[in-house]
Amino acid sequence: MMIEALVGLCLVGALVVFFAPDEYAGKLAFGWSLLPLALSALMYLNFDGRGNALLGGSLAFEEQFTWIALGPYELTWFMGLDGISMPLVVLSTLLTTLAILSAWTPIDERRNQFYGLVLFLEGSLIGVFGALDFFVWFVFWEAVLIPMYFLVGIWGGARRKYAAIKFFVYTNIASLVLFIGFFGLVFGLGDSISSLALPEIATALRAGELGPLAGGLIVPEQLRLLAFVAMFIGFGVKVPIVPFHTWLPDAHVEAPTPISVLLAGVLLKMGTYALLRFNFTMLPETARSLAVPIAAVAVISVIYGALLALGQSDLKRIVAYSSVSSMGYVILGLVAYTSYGIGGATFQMVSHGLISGLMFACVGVIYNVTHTREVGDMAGLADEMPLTVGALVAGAFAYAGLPLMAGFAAEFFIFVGAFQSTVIAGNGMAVMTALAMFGIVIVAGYLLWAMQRSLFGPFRFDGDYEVTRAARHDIAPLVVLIVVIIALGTFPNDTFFRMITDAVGPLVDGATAEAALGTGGGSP
Amino acid sequence: MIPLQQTPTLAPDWLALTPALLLGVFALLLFVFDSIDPDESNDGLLAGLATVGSVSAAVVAGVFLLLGIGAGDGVSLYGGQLVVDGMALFFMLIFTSVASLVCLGSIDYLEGHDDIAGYYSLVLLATTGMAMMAASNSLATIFVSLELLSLPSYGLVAYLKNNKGSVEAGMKYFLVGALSSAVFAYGISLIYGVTGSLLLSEVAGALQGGEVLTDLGGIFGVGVLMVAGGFAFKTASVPFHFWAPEAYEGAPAPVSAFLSSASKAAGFVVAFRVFIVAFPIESVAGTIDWVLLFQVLAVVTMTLGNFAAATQENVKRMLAYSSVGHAGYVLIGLAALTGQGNGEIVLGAGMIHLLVYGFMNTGAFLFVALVEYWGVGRTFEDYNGLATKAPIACVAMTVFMFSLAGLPIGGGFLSKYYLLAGAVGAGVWWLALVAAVNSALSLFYYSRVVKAMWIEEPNGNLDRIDVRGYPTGLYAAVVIAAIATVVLLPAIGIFSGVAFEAASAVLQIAP
Amino acid sequence: MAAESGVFTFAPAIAVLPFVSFLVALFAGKYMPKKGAVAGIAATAGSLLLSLVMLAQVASGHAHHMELYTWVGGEGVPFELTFGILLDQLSTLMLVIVSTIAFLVHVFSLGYMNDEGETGLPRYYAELGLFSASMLAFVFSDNVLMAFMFFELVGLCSYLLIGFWFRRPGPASAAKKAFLVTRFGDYFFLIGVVGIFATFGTGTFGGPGVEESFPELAEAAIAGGASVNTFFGLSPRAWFGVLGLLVLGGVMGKSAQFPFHTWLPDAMEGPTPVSALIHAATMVAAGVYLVARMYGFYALLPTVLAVIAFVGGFTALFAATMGVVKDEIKQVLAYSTISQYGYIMLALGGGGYVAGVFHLTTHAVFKALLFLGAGSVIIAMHHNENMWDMGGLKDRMPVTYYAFLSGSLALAGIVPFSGFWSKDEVLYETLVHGLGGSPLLLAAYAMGLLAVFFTGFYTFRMVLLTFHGEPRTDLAEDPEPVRWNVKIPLAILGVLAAVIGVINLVPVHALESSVPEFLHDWLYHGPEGLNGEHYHELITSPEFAGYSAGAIPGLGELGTLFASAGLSLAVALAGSAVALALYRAPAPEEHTAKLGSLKTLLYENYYQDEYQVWLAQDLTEETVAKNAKRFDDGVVDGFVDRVSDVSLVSGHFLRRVQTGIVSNYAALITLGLVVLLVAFGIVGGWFGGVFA
Amino acid sequence: MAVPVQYYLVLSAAVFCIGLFGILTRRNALMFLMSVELMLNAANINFVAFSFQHGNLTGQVFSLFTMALAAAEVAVGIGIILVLYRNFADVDVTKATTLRW
Repeated sequence: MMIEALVGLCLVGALVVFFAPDEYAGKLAFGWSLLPLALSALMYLNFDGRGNALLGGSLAFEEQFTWIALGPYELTWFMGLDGISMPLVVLSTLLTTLAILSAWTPIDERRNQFYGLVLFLEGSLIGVFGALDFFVWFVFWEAVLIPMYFLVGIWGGARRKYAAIKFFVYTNIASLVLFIGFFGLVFGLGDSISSLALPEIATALRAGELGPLAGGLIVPEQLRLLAFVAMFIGFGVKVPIVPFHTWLPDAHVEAPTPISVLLAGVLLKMGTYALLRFNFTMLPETARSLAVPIAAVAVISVIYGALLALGQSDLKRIVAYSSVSSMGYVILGLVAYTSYGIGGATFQMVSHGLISGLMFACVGVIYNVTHTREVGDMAGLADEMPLTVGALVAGAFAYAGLPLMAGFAAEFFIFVGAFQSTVIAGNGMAVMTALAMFGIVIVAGYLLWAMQRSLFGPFRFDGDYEVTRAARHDIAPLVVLIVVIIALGTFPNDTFFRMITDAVGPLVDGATAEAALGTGGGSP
Repeated sequence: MIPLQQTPTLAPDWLALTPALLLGVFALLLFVFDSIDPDESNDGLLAGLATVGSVSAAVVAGVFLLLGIGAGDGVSLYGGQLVVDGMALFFMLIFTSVASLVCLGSIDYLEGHDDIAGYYSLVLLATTGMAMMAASNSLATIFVSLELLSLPSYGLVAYLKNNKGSVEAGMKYFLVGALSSAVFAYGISLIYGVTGSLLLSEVAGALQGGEVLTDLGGIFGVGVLMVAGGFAFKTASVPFHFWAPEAYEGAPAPVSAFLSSASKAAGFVVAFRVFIVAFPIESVAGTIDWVLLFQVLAVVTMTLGNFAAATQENVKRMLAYSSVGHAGYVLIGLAALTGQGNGEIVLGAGMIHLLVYGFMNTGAFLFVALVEYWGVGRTFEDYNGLATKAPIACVAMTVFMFSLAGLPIGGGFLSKYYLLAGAVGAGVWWLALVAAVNSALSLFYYSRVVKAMWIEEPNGNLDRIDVRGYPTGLYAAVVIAAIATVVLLPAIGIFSGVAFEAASAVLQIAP
Repeated sequence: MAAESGVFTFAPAIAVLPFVSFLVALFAGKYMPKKGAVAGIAATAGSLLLSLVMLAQVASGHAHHMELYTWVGGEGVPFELTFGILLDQLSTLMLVIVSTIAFLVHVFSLGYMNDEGETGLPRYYAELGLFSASMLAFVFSDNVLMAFMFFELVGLCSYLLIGFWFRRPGPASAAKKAFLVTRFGDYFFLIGVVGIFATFGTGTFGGPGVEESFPELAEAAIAGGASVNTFFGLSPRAWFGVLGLLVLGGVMGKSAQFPFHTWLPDAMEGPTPVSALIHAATMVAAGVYLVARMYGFYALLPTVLAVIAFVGGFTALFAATMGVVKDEIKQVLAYSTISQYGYIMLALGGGGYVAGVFHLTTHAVFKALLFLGAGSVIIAMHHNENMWDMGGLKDRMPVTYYAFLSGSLALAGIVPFSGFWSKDEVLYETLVHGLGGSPLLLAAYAMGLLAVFFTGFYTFRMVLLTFHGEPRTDLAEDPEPVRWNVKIPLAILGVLAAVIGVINLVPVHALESSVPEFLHDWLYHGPEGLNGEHYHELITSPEFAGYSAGAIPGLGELGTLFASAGLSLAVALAGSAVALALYRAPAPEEHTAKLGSLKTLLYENYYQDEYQVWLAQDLTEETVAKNAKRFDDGVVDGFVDRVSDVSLVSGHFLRRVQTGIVSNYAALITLGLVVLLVAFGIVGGWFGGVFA
Repeated sequence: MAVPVQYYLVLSAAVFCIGLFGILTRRNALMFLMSVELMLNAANINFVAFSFQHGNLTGQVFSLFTMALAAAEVAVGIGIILVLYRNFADVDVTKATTLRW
């Protein structure tokens, strides 16, 4: 019942805070959010899962009972964690707590509603990562949209209404598409499954149980392809992959900073997590056969996203687009089908969550003071707010893949894994990897460019606010994040990577043994 | 919910009709009361009486349903003219619960109107008609009970005699309704001509083998299309939907709720029964492929409804169009009976959607009634900042809107996705995709209401709320509807089981 | 080995101590006397001591390798990524050099920063400490991944220290440029690292107790003794060549080799001690050190060696010419640094492993010295760096002058100063291997030799303008005195610069074999697979690099040796002489005008920065990125918005169907019904047999 | 039998179409109502004819239902037309167009 307790804590907290008096809401929410954080930490320490949740691994904190009988299929309440989902749960709880802390300064109206929604969001996110039955998962997956809509729409910036509705409808369409794709598979499986539990479906699909749909109207091959594409697009919107990314900058820029932190930190990971769980776990053959386009999409996302970031002048937009770029690496790692590739992709989910969270938090702190995010409106902030700027520099270098920080670890794993991958004949993946790696140059480019213009040089600020140092509770989250990032980068194995690779193993071993053995190569 | 092993039988069979009978009795009771004491002093009593009547009927229907009375082939009455099976009870439950909410909500809405008794008795009579429709197993009973529903409805829509909108709406509803019933009757006559019977089972029997269709196929086809037209009118489906936007907008809001939820469901239950039982697709496909027909109707209906709703300024009219759109969704229940996939999923999904819809849509219209009661205004702009004044009601409305849009905050989520899944399972991807696009669009316009209530700033028209205060009855109705909607998300299992049982029973599929 | 590994257990402390000082300075610096300098000095002193101990241990024949911890491992992954320490002849030597100079620079900083009352000193010493830690860790890395990591970290420190005076636009921009240019090189380096792991499954350099290292695997693979997975169907040799070149990218970036040299002159915006430590002696050396570290790999690849040599030779000449016309003292030194690292590359490419390391050592000493000397001058001149405002400082700051002079003689390569011996050996090695049948090497040698002339010239031009003649400004008349903490490091380094050459007196050894070649012997007795002897075999074996030593016709080996030495010395003297002739006057005037248009070309550094800035700024940022943005906002996002517009507009039209006139409704209903009737009638074929 | 059933069918169809025509052309609510009656009667013709042909009474009984129902419909209809007149001072069905789009 641990996961249930976790979700329950958040939802109850949401209610409590929602009806709490406005002035105490912030502190109450922060205090309350420590509970799930502590619980998740406890779970992390007692984590005893082995193998992959969908491929017959033994789950941690498993819980399953029948919920609804949907005609021939049983919907079960099925929760459990494996090495892939555990880190993401920890990520969610940690980032939520920090986001709440960083919201104290900027959020000054309808606080109780704000923090209530944030806790509701946290509960839904944990549900997404914990659920192992399709419908349960899907309920949480969609439930995430509701608080986001309000959080962006009510507390956002000037164009918040546009951004909120765009995010809302865009991602909703995606959900519908992926739902249709997935149910194509379900009905294609016919009687070979009796419930919508993801492990059962994954096993059946990998066992080749897929039959034709609608009396031969659609043969299994087409069905696989259609379903894969539908789900890829559906999840890709959340990730987001180019060209389905345009909701992201708007949502990020308009959202209040704490929400940007959660949006970039956790919500994007829902997409990649789902891609891993569904597309790449359930339909490996299809994924391999589509390796070239997928890898191409990844590379394009990396380079194109980075170039877009280079073209921006709004600090938040820069970070937003760089998320597109970083998520491209994840896709690249996933399609590699090597333990370093997929493991690195999962590790990147966590590390990018922390790093982008840090970046947004820093930008937010600056915005609280200057009320602007335009690079051109300020210069030489380093003098006025040294701690914030220090954190921002640290975050920027973490983003740029500085060794001994989480970003480098994740990206290096992905590169190694992708480079040696054999999913594309003739070492095509090596070329793709080399191309994608150029992102690390561009990312350094635009981040250093922005920092030089806005943080360094003689102090100048066009705006009628007094630039003062940030409050302690604004700095605290930054410090925590930096510490965690360095810890993950220095000890990846002992923190998350071992459990990740353990969960990823079954995915790749069956897939390409020789690639996993590090001997996957082109020339005979 | 797993039905009991051996279905309990009732001493006299006709007791199975208790819900309908209760409704009728209470309707007459209202007349009696009113004739005994025709002054308006006891509105509350009348309203209470009506509410008690519908609630008791609801309770009975629910109990019967959960007891599994009439599970399987159902209790057949009067030589098969009526049959009380799972589907019938399921829909009776929908009608009666909607009626209960409407009665409850009407107490405050009708403050200071005369002839309250007439209103409530009409509501109850209409509900009786619906109940009978749910149980009808012969074109004759269907026709009669359908009219028993229609005629009171006309009256209800035009109930506000001095309100131009209400009267105009009543006029349009009536005229279109009269036309449709004429078409319907003519269609029945043709089918009778071809098959020589009005009993659904016998009609099906006459069609067996299909030699009648070889030479009379044309007549039969025309008949089927006309009958379909009659149902299209009740369910507000294209092309017989034209009355709906006006009627829902012009009618008193509780009546709009009643019509858009219950009356629509009533249309669907007969459509389900007639087309599945009387015109088995495998024997009539060659002559008239009504699955294809409903596929066309579904696409057109949902598209027209949603797209027209997207650009409305008036919340009530937006809901009216969206109700047309939902008719389109439920039509998938018939449109996906391609024989491939498993029919009971789509059909059951349609039934479940109507159940949930009964609560969320009724709730939404009742919220509109609440706003009309306050006299705040009808456009989206008038709703601005409503949450600051009436947070609880606005939370409820948010639940309705998001549930209608298919977000997992209410049962609407599950039922809508059941429908999509069913469509996919039946191999009509394109239908599911159209539904998906529409659903996304609907999210846009539903969230406009939410946006107005929560995000926009009030524009100074809300102080009227303080003038009229917070009406207990309406609030109760809205809140109950909201709770029911939310509870139906986790608790849908209670009904989904029954629904799938009933659907498979109707489809003659061994459960 | 267990016996004395007791001492080695302290090896990590070499890097940990400065790291601790980093933390101390960062968090407690502002409460401490000297703002954290003390911690830094103590830490680097400790590192120096430990390094010396390690050196002694290794000298006693115990090279050592130890695993620190597993970064990534377990059964989940195909191969482990670990951190480890490799202490052999090369690394211990480098450790000593780095820690020595770090120590001296810390001391010097007391004078340069504290006494000048700079602000932000805790930050300064923290960054200095972090740099020392990273650099030392880089030096004793036992595998290429760990090396890369600390390679990047020193890059970070360089960025931070160049931008130390971030309030001025200059340093901020220079820091960015330095990081980006090196990052560009590191991009290739990283691909190389990834490739090495993907190819060999390991990245260890080797060392005692290491069962498989990638240089050995590569050697075996080319020899056909082992199978590794090469890519793109290339032969092992070709594929290794690709890998070698990729890694070389990082080397050229860090060691400021053409065309990645442009960042180094700008880096002079940083405080002078930083320039001395990072941008002269140590960090810039990291690149060439890496080549030496994995020389067992490069020695297998003649083409790559040739490229290294040629790039080195060209850079040496190219940079030297630019140094000729510069007016700021630090600029001259910057270009000379680039040029000198060109020599080291030349040596390594030319098969002169020992020569390369030798010049690396001597250069570290005398270039650090020169920078510190320049620093002392800059203190005296109140941070005016223009040599034309100086003059006559000789008598006013004698310590600085004589130390600086010693360094200059070394730089110019005048016998017997250290620079002479090392540079001579560099050129000699290249020459003989060139004569052995490699015209490319000969060309590189020629360029190197020509560069010697310019080196001599700009060195003495610098000395003369700075210290000789009459003071040309009031500042020079009465410079600010410098204190012990400046003089002591200068003195130490001054002596070293003069005598350090003794560690490898090749020509003398050739004459009198009793005079040992310490460095040569030292490097030749490294551990299995990591020693000069092994490298020499590889270099000379036809199976691999296939170099062979030739000699100038008719002179023989010894003759060639002395011919080369004499030649380089003569050229150096010539260059110096020209400088003396031109600038000896009490009030020398600029002769650059004589160069005509060539002058501008040199002043503008051959327009190297221009095209690189154009690439980065005008092309990538202004053109590509901005257009990408336009495309994204207009097309990609525009499409999304259009879709919503279209649906809303169509909604508007659909509304209009509802005219409000009930007759129209009736008509439309009828129409719809009729349409359906006709359509399904045709489908169902009713019109066939209705009234049959 | 004397008159083949097809003729009745044709007759009823004709009557139905006349009614429909009336609905489409007449604007007066009462005429509208009468046209509907025509259409219902067309249905009745069918029922009676078919019941005669099939030899069972179902159709005839149904036609009685229809008539009764028609009467009820007219009653309600007249009522609505009455209030329509009260509010719009006209029984022209095309005049009341306050609700549209």
